[in-house]
Formats: sequence, structure tokens, C-alpha cells
Amino acid sequence: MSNHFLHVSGIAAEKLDAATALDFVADPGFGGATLFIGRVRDRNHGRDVLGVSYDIHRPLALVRFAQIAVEIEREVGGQLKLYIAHAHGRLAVGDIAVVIAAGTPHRDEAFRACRQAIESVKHSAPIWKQEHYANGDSAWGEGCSLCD
Amino acid sequence: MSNHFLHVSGIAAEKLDAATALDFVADPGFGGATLFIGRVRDRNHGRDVLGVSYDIHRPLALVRFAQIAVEIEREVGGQLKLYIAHAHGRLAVGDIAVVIAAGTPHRDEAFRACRQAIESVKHSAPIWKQEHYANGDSAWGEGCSLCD
Amino acid sequence: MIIELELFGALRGLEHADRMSLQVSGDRVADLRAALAAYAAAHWPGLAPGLLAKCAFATHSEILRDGDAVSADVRMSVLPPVSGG
Amino acid sequence: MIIELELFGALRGLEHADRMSLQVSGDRVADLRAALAAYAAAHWPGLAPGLLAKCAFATHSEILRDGDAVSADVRMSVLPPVSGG
Repeated sequence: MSNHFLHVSGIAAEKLDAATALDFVADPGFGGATLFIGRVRDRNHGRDVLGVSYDIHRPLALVRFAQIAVEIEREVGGQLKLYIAHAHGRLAVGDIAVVIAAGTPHRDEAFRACRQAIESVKHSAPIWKQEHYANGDSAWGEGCSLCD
Repeated sequence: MSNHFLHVSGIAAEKLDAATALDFVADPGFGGATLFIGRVRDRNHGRDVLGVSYDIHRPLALVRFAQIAVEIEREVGGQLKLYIAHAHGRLAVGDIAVVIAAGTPHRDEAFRACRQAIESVKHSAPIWKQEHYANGDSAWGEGCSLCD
Repeated sequence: MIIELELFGALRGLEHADRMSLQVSGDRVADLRAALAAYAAAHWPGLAPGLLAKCAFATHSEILRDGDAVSADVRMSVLPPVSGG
Repeated sequence: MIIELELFGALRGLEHADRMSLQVSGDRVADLRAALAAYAAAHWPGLAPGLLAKCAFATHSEILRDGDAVSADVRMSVLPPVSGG
């Protein structure tokens, strides 16, 4: 399990960083590394967005990130280093909301691991997004139910 | 075409760099960015590898990179920033051989663009890899023919 | 019994707090769900229709199902549909 | 005519150079390919069987097909199967 880095970033204390993620998943035996970065966009569903606030259930998020890592390790079926970090709190347009990196011996596994990780984080991690609009309104994201 | 960054790196002058690639593909309207990094592995086909030398037909590689960018823009069918850079010359284990980054409004397009770009570079760009082994031997990669 | 609840996402705004206590008749998640629905009908006029039915209930280590037991000793989290990433 | 060739990958090692000149009878890529095969049979004992048939011929802007014309004025590149990335 030392090959998984599981982290929920406190955005006030530290900015999420692609280089940290890539360094973590590098290995002399790995030929491929993939990275996904999710950033706050300036528009969503046709509305001008000024920023986003993320609410996170931290202990449950870390449990879920660990489960995701195990699921991906089983799916990819080989050597894997995986990095998952998600911002918490208020972000501005262009700020990094989520960073995922995967390192594997060959590229196909790295692409699959990275894609599966971001899909799982989006669909099943206890994280909630509130968008703040230019007109002063705010709205919570529609989201995926965690009920079976 | 200003949204494509097409580059063949001279490894003697500059190291390939993920941050440069990610900065290039960032945009206030983009929510997703993907990155692929290919590194020199310490083993290949069961042999201990000390390093790799890349030979490149530079003018033809830049033509091909530009074609790849157009093909992907057509395939993805929307806004896209794409970065392709490949090292030239001798690399050690762990050095970066290729960096590809794609930025798009949504993540699915970013994953597809990044994957298509690395596959196209590997299968159709005029680049040749020579592996240097611990026992002093060297061998050129098997490769894909550019004949129709 | 009295169950301590921790609220997340849109629910914090509805309650104007991130914690609340709730009197629950019964010892299953389904009973807790029913008690919260009754409370919400009385106190959360801005609640989106159908939202509570999509909320999950969890401890700090796992999500529970409607048939699972709840206890006054364990604080429960109420998790609306998630929207991270 | 004399065609100037630029060599890449394994071909550089076989010729111990990255350039060469070749006498070609005919003005098509196919004629150049045949002339190079004859030269290789005489001078490149280490050539992997079948490698030349998989080599492409190109200008600095495009890959040509066997029926395309070649000219003494245009330096041609010989491209073995590629292995970048």
C-alpha cells in the first residue's frame, strides 16, 4: 500500500501541484505516467462562474480514496503508483480542484488507472461542489447519490 | 492553429518538462487537462537498460506533429490545446522521452486527445530509439513501418 | 434516542449549521431517514424535492444501508449526492 | 542520376555515416528502392532481413510512394520503421 498516496489537500495551506504528483508516481521500472488535472472553469451550464467551494467529508474521503486505489490495482493487475489529491475550500477560476497521477510499466495501464480514478472520485467520493456565479447566486452541484 | 504547440526538444539544450506542457494547455474555459510522460525504463524485454538514444528527422517530425494535432482537433470536435514534445539524443534511465498534454472544456475529450496523440507519435512520427544495455550492446527498436 | 448528525453540502445551508441533533424512533437507518424527513418538512422550506431520498447516511468509516443499525453513541453523517472533481 | 540520401536509425550504423550518394537508374521511388537494395546487398552485411522493404522514402515535407518521382535536385531521406515515444 506504500505505492498509493492518498491525500485531501487543505487549499488554505497548500496549492495542489502536478509536479508533486508526477514525482510520486515515478519509478525506474515505469515507462508511462499519466496525469489528470481538474480546474475551475469560468463558465458552467451557460453561467459565468467566479469560483467554487468544495465541502469534503475528510475521513470518509480518505477511506474512499484508499478503496479506489485497491480497485484500480486489481483492475490494472500489475505494478502501480497512484496519487489522488482534492482541494478543500474556496477556489478561483483556473485553480486546481483535483490532481490524479498514475505510474505503471506501460502506458495503457497508466491511462486506464488515471481515467478510472477520476471517474471514481467524481462519482463516489464524499465531496460537494458549490458554484459561485457572477450575479451573486450560488448553487450546489447536482451530483451522484451514494445510496445503492 | 495557435492552440497547438509543436516542438521537438533538443535534449542537450533543455530537459522536457511537465509544468511547461500543462501551462501551455491551461485556459479559463477548460475544466480538464491530461498529461502523458514517457520515461526511459531500466529494463526492456528482460534486458537491463542503461540509456536510450533517440534519432529524429526533425523537419518531417514537425510536419507529422502538426498533422496529428489537426487529426485530433477534428476527432475531438471542440476547443483543444495540445502540446507535443519529444527528446532528441541520449537519455538516461528516468529521463523524459516524450511529453504530451491536452486541455479541453471537459475531461473525456482531454483523455481521448492525449491518448490519440501518444499513439500517433509512437506509430507514425519519424523517430527512432536505440537502447543501450548493461552488457555494452545496443539495439534499435523494432518499430512501425511508414510504408502504406 | 437522540442521534447527532453532521451535515454536508447543500444540507449545511438549509440548517444554517454543520451539526444537528435529532430525536429518532427506532434503531435503523430507515428510522433516522424518516425522522430527518419529518424534520426537513417542518424546517427546511428550501429543500429540493427528492433530495433527502438520495442522501446517504454514513459513519466516519463507511456508508450504511437503510436496514443497518444506528446508535446514540455514533455520530452519523448525512451525505447528499456528491459532485467532486 | 545521382540521388543524395539522408539515413536514419539503424541505417546510419550500417553505412557508418548519416549521408550517402547513390546512382539510380530510373526516376521513381521504386527505382531508388531497387538501387539501395543492390547497394545494401554489397555493403551492409549486418542489414536485418526485410528491413529495407519496410523503409519509407521521404522529402523533408512528405513521405513518398513507390510510384512517385525522384529528382537529383531533392535530397531524399530513408526512414526505417519508427520507434519513438
